[in-house]
Amino acid sequence: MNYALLVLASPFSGTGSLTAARFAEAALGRGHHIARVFFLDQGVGAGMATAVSPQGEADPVARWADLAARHDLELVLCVSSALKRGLLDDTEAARYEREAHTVHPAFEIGGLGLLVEATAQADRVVTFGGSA
Amino acid sequence: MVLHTVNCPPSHPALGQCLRLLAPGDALLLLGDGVYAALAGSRAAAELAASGAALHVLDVDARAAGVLERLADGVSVCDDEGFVALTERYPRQQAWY
Amino acid sequence: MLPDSAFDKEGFLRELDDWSPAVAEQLAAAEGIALGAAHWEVIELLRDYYRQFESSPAMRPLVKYCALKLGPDKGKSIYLMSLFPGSPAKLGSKIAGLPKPDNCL
Amino acid sequence: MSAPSVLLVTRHAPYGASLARSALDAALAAAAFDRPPTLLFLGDGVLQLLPGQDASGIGTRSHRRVLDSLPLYGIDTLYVDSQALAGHDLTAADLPPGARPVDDAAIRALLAGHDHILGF
Repeated sequence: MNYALLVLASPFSGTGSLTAARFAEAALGRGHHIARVFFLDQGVGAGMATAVSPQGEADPVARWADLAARHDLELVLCVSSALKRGLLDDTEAARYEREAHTVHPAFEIGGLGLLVEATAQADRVVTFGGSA
Repeated sequence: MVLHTVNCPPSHPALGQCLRLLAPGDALLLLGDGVYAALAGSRAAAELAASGAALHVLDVDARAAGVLERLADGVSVCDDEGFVALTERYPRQQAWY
Repeated sequence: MLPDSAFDKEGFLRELDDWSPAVAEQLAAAEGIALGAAHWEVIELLRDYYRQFESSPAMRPLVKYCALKLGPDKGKSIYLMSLFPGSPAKLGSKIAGLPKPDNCL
Repeated sequence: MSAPSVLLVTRHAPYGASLARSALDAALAAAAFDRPPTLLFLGDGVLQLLPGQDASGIGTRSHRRVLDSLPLYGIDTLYVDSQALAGHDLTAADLPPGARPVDDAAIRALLAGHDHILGF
């Protein structure tokens, strides 16, 4: 089946983001396709290239990036959620005249239309929230 | 048929909302802090049992919380593959958190 | 006339409070548009929309709002395209001094 | 194959967290792409509908004002958790024109009756 995942949970609090990453891996392992993983609200932290996790603990950013590299997964950060949290790629950094590029290259920044499109194409949509 | 995932502690109002909106034939998967609702003898576990829904906890979260050894009867333990299998069986999911 | 520094790289106003009809002329000129009465009607409408809904419209609600306020002849995307070519909601909002869209749509 | 139906559930008060805003942005985006979702305001989500909001003092948009633009996006009906309304002593008179209070049975039918659910 074709899955779309919506990740609202912060990777820096609670388990939601890592649960979503493990879910994605397990779904692929069962032969499913993942159309897109869309990160929205606090979820966009998953793409923060400058986050440093304590040694010996899970690194959610690396976990997602590794998953994307191995399975050619499309990981999209909602642009408005990303911008206000300081997540900028080259394009947005130029657009808003900021120095820092803080988005991990495994992720792209995109509009909510990409969530709409993935939802329209998917057989299954699974939302991963965190504690708000 | 709806798969309800609960990712908040039992005192959170979302659990009550989930319980009142469970339909016969729905399933419930406890994740994150949601796993405490599966503690044997707890009020939440009693309410879950009374709901008649198929009850599941995610293994890693239940183990992390120390709930795995004190699991209420009738709650089954599932791994990530089991979570995916639930989404195969239940075509839509409502996330409570 | 506002100095170049009042606009960002994409030509949007940095401070929305700087907007005035004269600034709208300046913004429009930078886009190669000479504002006529028909343009002003839509600019005022966009500013009304923003006052009423505290958000900038996407194309579809803009067309509907035009139909509602200006009548069915003007509530058409082809009409708005003729005034603000390309992307009327975005371009019109820019000239009307509404917040820069975050490209979410 | 026709497009799947989407139910968007929004359960949080408008200003305490960004989730209500994110949910609304998602609804507006879907509608702007001609796929208007069904909206369900559940639990504290019904507080998003309170009239008389003025968020200028906290430096943000008034959520209710943005909600009022939904009909222009083609979303005319807002389903509202009647039990939550009663819990906050709100009545239909407080709600926007398209609001339709629904009981638990109707909410269950909404949950089961859509192809996908986006849970905010």
